[in-house]
Amino acid sequence: MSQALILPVLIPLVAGVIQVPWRSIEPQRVIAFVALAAQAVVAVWLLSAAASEPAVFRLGGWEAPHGIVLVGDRLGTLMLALSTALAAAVLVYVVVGDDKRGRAFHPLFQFQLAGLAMAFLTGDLFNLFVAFEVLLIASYGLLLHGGGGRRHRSAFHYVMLNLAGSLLFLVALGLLYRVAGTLNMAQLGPALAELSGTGRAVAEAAVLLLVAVFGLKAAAFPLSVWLGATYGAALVPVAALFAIMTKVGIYAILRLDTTVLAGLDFGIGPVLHYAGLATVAVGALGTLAAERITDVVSYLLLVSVGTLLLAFGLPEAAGLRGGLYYLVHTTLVTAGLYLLGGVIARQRVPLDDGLQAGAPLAQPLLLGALFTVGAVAVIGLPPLSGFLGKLMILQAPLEHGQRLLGIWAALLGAALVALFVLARAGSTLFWKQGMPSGPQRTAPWGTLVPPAVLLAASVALAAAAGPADRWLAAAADDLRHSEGYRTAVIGEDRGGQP
Amino acid sequence: MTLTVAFMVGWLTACGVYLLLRARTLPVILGLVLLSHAANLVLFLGGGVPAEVRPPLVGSGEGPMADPLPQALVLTAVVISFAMTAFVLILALRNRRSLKSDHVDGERRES
Amino acid sequence: MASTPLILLPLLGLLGALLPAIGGRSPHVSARLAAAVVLAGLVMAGLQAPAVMGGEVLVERWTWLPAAGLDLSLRLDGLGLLFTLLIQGIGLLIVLYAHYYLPSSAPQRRFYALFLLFTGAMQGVVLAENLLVLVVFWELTSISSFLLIGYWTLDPSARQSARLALAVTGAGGLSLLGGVILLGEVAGGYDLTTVLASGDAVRADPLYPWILGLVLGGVFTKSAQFPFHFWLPRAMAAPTPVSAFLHSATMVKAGVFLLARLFPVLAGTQAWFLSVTTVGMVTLVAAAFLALFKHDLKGLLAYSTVSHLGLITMLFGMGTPASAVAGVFHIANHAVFKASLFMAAGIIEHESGSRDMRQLNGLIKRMPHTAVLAMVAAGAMAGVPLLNGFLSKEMFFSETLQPGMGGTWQTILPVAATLSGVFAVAYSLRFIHDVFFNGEPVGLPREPHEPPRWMKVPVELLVALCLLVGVVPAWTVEPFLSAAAEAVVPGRVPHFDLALWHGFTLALFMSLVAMVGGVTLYGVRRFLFRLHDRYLPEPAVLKWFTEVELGLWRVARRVLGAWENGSLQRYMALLVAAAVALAGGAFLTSGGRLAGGGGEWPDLATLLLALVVALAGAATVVQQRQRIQALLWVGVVGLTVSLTFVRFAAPDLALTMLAVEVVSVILLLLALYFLPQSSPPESTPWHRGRDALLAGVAGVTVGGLVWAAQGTPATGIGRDYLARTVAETGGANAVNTILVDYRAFDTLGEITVLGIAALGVFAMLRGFALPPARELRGRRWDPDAHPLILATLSRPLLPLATLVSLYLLLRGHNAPGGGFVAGLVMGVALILQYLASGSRWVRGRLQVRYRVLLALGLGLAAVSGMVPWLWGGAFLESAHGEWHPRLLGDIHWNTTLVFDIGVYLTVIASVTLILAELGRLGQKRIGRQRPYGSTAPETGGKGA
Amino acid sequence: MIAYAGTAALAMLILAQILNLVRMVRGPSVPDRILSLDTMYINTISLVVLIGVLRGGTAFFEASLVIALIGFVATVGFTKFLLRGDIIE
Amino acid sequence: MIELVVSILLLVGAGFTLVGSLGLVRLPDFYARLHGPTKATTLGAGGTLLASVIYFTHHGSGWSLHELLVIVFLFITAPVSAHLMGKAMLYLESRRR
Amino acid sequence: MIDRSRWLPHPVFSLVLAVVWVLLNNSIGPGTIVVGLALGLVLPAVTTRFWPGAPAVSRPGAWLRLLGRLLADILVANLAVAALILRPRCRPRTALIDYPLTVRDAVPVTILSSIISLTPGTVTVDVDRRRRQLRIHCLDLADESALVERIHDRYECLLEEIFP
Ligand code: NA
Ligand code: NA
Repeated sequence: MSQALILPVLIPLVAGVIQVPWRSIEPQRVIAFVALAAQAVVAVWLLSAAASEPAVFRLGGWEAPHGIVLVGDRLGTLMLALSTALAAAVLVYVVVGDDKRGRAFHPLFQFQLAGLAMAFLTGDLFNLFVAFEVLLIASYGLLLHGGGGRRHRSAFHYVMLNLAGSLLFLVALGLLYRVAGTLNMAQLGPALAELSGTGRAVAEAAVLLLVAVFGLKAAAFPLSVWLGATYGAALVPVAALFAIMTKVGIYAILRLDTTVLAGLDFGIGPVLHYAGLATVAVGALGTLAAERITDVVSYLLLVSVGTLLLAFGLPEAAGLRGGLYYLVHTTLVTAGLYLLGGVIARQRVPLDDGLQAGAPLAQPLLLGALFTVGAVAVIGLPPLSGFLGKLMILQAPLEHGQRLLGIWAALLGAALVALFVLARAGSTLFWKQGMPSGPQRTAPWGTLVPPAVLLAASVALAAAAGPADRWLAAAADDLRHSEGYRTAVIGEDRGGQP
Repeated sequence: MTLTVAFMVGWLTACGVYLLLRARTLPVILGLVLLSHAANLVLFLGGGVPAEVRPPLVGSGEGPMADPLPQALVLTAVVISFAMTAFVLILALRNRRSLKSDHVDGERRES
Repeated sequence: MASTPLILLPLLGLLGALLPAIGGRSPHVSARLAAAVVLAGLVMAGLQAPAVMGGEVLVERWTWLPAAGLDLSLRLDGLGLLFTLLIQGIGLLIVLYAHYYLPSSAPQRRFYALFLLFTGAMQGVVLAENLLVLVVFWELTSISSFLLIGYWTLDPSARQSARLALAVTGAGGLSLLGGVILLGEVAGGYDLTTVLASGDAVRADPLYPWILGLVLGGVFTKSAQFPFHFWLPRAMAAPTPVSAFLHSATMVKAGVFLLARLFPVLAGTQAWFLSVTTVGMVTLVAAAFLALFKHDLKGLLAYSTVSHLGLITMLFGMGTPASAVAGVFHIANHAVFKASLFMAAGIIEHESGSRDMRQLNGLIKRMPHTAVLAMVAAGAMAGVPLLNGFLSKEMFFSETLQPGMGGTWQTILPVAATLSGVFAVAYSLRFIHDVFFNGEPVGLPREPHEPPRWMKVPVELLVALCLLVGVVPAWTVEPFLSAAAEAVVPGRVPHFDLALWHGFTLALFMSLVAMVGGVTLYGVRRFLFRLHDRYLPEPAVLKWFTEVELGLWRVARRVLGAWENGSLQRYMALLVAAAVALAGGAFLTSGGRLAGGGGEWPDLATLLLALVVALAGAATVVQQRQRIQALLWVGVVGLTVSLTFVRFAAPDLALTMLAVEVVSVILLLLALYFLPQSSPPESTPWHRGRDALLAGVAGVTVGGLVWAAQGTPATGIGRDYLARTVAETGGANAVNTILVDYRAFDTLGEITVLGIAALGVFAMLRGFALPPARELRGRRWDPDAHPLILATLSRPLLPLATLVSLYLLLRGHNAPGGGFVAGLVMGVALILQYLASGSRWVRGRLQVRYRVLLALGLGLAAVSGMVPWLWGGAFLESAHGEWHPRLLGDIHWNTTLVFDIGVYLTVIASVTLILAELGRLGQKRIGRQRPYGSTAPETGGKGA
Repeated sequence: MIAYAGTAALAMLILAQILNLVRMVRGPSVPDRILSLDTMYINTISLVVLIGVLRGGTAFFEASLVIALIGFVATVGFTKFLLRGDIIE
Repeated sequence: MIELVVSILLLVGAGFTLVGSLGLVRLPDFYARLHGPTKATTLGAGGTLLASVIYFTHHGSGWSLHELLVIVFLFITAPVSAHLMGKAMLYLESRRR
Repeated sequence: MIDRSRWLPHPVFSLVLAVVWVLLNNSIGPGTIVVGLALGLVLPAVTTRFWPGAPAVSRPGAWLRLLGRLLADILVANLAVAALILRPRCRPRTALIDYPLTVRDAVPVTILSSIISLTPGTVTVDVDRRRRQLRIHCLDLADESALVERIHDRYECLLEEIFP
């Protein structure tokens, strides 16, 4: 039933609204868990339903393009499920106590989820803008959670840049509407195809402006400058949730490139490629320079962003397919590593997650094992999901042979750097001792289970790589042949003419 | 006519960008305000700038009416811009306290 | 046929690793579990052996990731079997040995778990049918060996060596991955069956040099070939059982194993010969030479290992079937004698507390049994007849003499081989003489004696094997070797004779030279040691490595710090520049022309608006440092933009903008109280010029794009609403019906944003206090806090404004207005009360919790969208109609009004919450004095 | 006739706004500029109403109503800022 | 006739508005200039609004008196701003002294 | 018993609000009037806490006289001031004067000062309630005492009558 598409937006929205007036935290937590459980059920349902054909929900019963539609295709519902999984892990982690380190965590968290769901499901470009704003304003609040000067400075930079980015988004939408006459994503493609001359040039400019805006969200070079400081300053569970935030940008680029620009020769591929190369380079540099384990994770996140840009910038279908697999992998693993970093930090009290020799950890074997799994996954070493994803991306350019060298150099080089850095980090955190062991506190289960499950997801994703890839291949196929999406949204008879 | 409105937008953009590149929070926020005017105008101009046009109120007279969609979109954008401005302004106040300066990077002492 | 799946072999290790990890705290239990796992593997291999030796190649396949050509396919052929037996057999002995070697204080669970993990990985390497699977296990050996080498975690050199090993072998693994992907691409698949069958195609492919280079990158790093040999001696920081395993049968053998595996595909070209042989030869000679000078027992063995790996590499490099067979043979022989030598060295260290040959002397008297074992094994290493090492070394010598290499190679190879033989004899002799003879021990920590009985058993078994193979090769090793050779040189297995005596050949002569030369060299060792110490000091590899680590970190930090310098100005400039470059570039490159359409002249009003905007914008910029004036100018801009909306027929927009302007001014003024009243002049003219340039370019780009866009025909779908709105929604104000009907979802999102902003502001301001701006502190303010006229007149304005706001709310569907602007008017009216009478006064009279109101408004909007579900409608679906009550006349009702009321409440709550909370900020005291002297008590709205 | 008179009136109002702007530019004091902005707001009412009459529509009535009702709040804010610094006490 | 009245009112309103703004520019000191907006408020806006009342009453269906509300609101709010601006100047001058 | 002061605290104001509502809607339908009256009843009751002790208002005649005088003065004074501004050499005799108040309640004081500000040529710039005087700026002052007397006679007397 297509109405269910509204639920992922509505459930967290209503939950957040109900949470707002409560002063004490317990009822907020209960509401959060109930809402998330419902959200998970809906997400799984939508995910399974998307396998047949894109579900379309016309809000208010209004036909596209005059009304807003929500579209649950494979990609959208996948992103939804991914964000829900991440949210579940973060929620379990955060109720151990981090949610009390500031105000209004739970409503902001729910609103963030609502915004994410809206962004992943909407079929309208302006509605995507609104969704971005919802999730951004919530993220601003979450970013500040916990307080502190470092957090404030980086949050201010993050907010200002994103505000400027939002304005660019508006400019792009204005130009696009002016020349194409619609902002419905399914209709934009055919409308753009009709353009020529100056109209087409303006449209291309607008599309690239959108790429810049989404690139800012995704932290693509050179708009990656904010990520390290921002994520480094955020509270660990917030950073973990934000693993999906850069993916929103990636998602939007992907949506633009496939659903809107499918079949058009609006070449954003080269832009993505070069931005991807540079992003990987900066990410690798940042990993080398990091002084804290969460910073290492942040810059590895940047590397993964670059990797995705490289994959999606390829003309081959295999790039898309491998990129999607890698997208799922990196989101889960990065979040897991952030949370693990948080657990480690709690056991190294004066140093926290700083990469210096400290007192021995309370649970070295367990945390060490988790760290190893996470490191193997994130570096892209076999046999975990990171390797499989990178493998597919490495193979992808062989078909046409374009951009092969760059992609290989970037991916293999970044993996080497990550290997080098994480070996050093792990050796410092788990092996080196620079202080006598103090009073040792083992981590509560609530903080251990989320990273463990997220990292185990990498194992599961690797083990079930075949089925997962088949599903993602279908998703990639949908994206490359957007007729299905268009037909579902605006109907065959109208042939997509505005 | 179109050149005039394009000039308006471009000029506002230029002023906004210049302020956006300043070092203190308030001028930067003012730059954001100017830029949001520019962005709203661009969105608004998505409906074109016919010299003689009526408001999109059906049945209020004769003659061509303006495209209502960009107007509605700008309305939404205006509200969002306001919300964001309020938020970032108060964030700037918090920064001034925690970073002891109203510099955007919080580093230099205020004069 | 295979009775048990092959996959169990690697899985035994990989999953079996969990057994010792979770199996109890006792080291005994861990060790036994580990032994059981390895034994099971050995038994399984043994069961498969007859079939394989009968010429069968067992292949088995599980699909994994077909899209990448990655099937979990395994093969057991002769080569794999030989390696499996070595791995599992020696592995079992290592477990036994480690049980006695490891002190009880050592974390043994970790040891056995990692050991099994490593065994499983290595097993996977040798069984891989799919080359990608081989890479998978290959990297797993790197990871698990990293963890094993760093086993003594508190030892800095152990940690550093582990990292060094991982960095080198990990890099090699990535190189190998690249090579394998290319190889699979050229061969049309990754399965060895496919790859081995397409050797000619591969060698002819233009990608062949790349494939070869990348694969060899993996091989040479893993097998510690020059110039990547330096990690191996440092890996001796591992516990000796680990060294015994890693550097005999496993890990380093993975590299030469791969040479054997891909021999049929890659070998036989000039490039192969030149690269592999040369590298092998250099490694062989140099490492053998260096081994002589290591005073550390394990160091000597390590360099000897490197040298022997060079020997094997060289054999494969020569590219003939016979040399390949010799290579395989030497792999097995070296594994056996080197494992026993490492164990012997471990026993000596364990019992004496030292590995330094300058301390260790005359041990034959103290541990004669061990001494005999070590001496036999060392003899094998030196290539003494009747021991296994002799056989393969003879084959090696004779291979170097094969004709067909051409030219100088014919001389270089035998000379190098002989030279290496000389060194090998010398260092083997040193291992024997310097430890077990050569006088009395010097300053040993402990008085050495024989180890426990069972600790020697593994060594005894291995030494026995050396002898057996050395004496009766045909009965022991030959079947395995032929099976393995069949896998390496399929169909071309040369006749090889494992007899001890081939007659007086040139090879025998070379052996003799080696023996004599080696003894002689050892005789003049003191002189050589002095020369070595003077001219070839031990390179401080670990120090360099840590310095490289540190240096990389420093450089990276500096470069990153220069790029991400924490300056918002830089970041903003980047954002603007990127956007401008992308958009402008796209426009120009795709042939856009700046021709903004019709020659319609602007009317007076439009010109004026543009003029005012230009002036006010410029003034804002020019006066930005005097902030109150900048605010005034921004107010002018806002007013002018509102008027622009009036000019272009957007009443709703104009209305809303005007109200928002008022709220924004109040907001900015509230904030300005806490901010400096002026900005310091801190940017240089150069900066300002750069910013102005960027701003100008941005302005030209946006303006230009707008102008160009205006030249195209306007075809927006928006005008459709005009024709439909009345019929479909009952509303005549198309803007409003879009907001509450057609695109109500946007509006829902928009008020959510507003609500979240208010909530965020609330969260930020709670418990937050801020002193006023420095310039304003201590200023003598006007004593009249709440001017009478303002206070008196603002109060009746509240009900009047309420009336107006309700009017705007109710009429919005048909005339300019609607929930948003209505809420703003109401909010401003409330804020006016705060301005006029103070927040204390208002709070005393207005018992509204804005957060609750906010939740109510948002909730109402959301719930009103859900109501249509009751009759099966869609979310946010609306209904409308006429109602004709008797007295009141026609009433047009519309369910969207409920939604709009939600918007209305949300806006009121948010705006008031934000401004009122900010307004209270000034009343929170942080120990500041009364702001306006002590006069005027009657106006004390403040303080009190 | 209304069209002519209206156009003339429009020109006069535009001129008036320009004059307000002149004061805004010249200042010299902050109250002068506040006064200028305040006058602009009030003149805007006339402008909006005039446009309504010229275009024959009442679409901008609400705008003039809202300026008349709450436009002065901005002026209140500015002046209270000068008088008290903290405009909500 | 109606047209004439409307036209005259429009011109009178605009005229007084213009005079008010002229005063804003021409008058020598702040307090003097403060009188300008009251001109715009009273006869300026009043004239225009009255014109609108008459125009729409004549052209529309029935009485259109809601413009009177604008006048009323202006009469309530304009003196407040004028008063506060004067007060602000007074205060600034007292502080400067 | 119904407590009238609670349910209908300001009957006149309620009526005013109803009229304003009708004016806003620009139509005199029965529905509009009913809603207007309802709002007129509800809004003062809801907002009554915002104006405690608002004086009772009576004497509609005095009110009308006040309004008439005000409108007439505005017309006349506007012309005078316009002439002043348009004079080629613009040198008015500006002055700040203190006006002694006789009314004391907040509401009449406010109304008086508003009237003073609304009539061109004079602006109330300050209210000094302790010394019970208004500070008035005059654009072109000929005779201070005459002005004070005029304001008192034309407006303040009526206000005293309305707010006894
Ligand atoms: Na006056
Ligand atoms: Na006056």
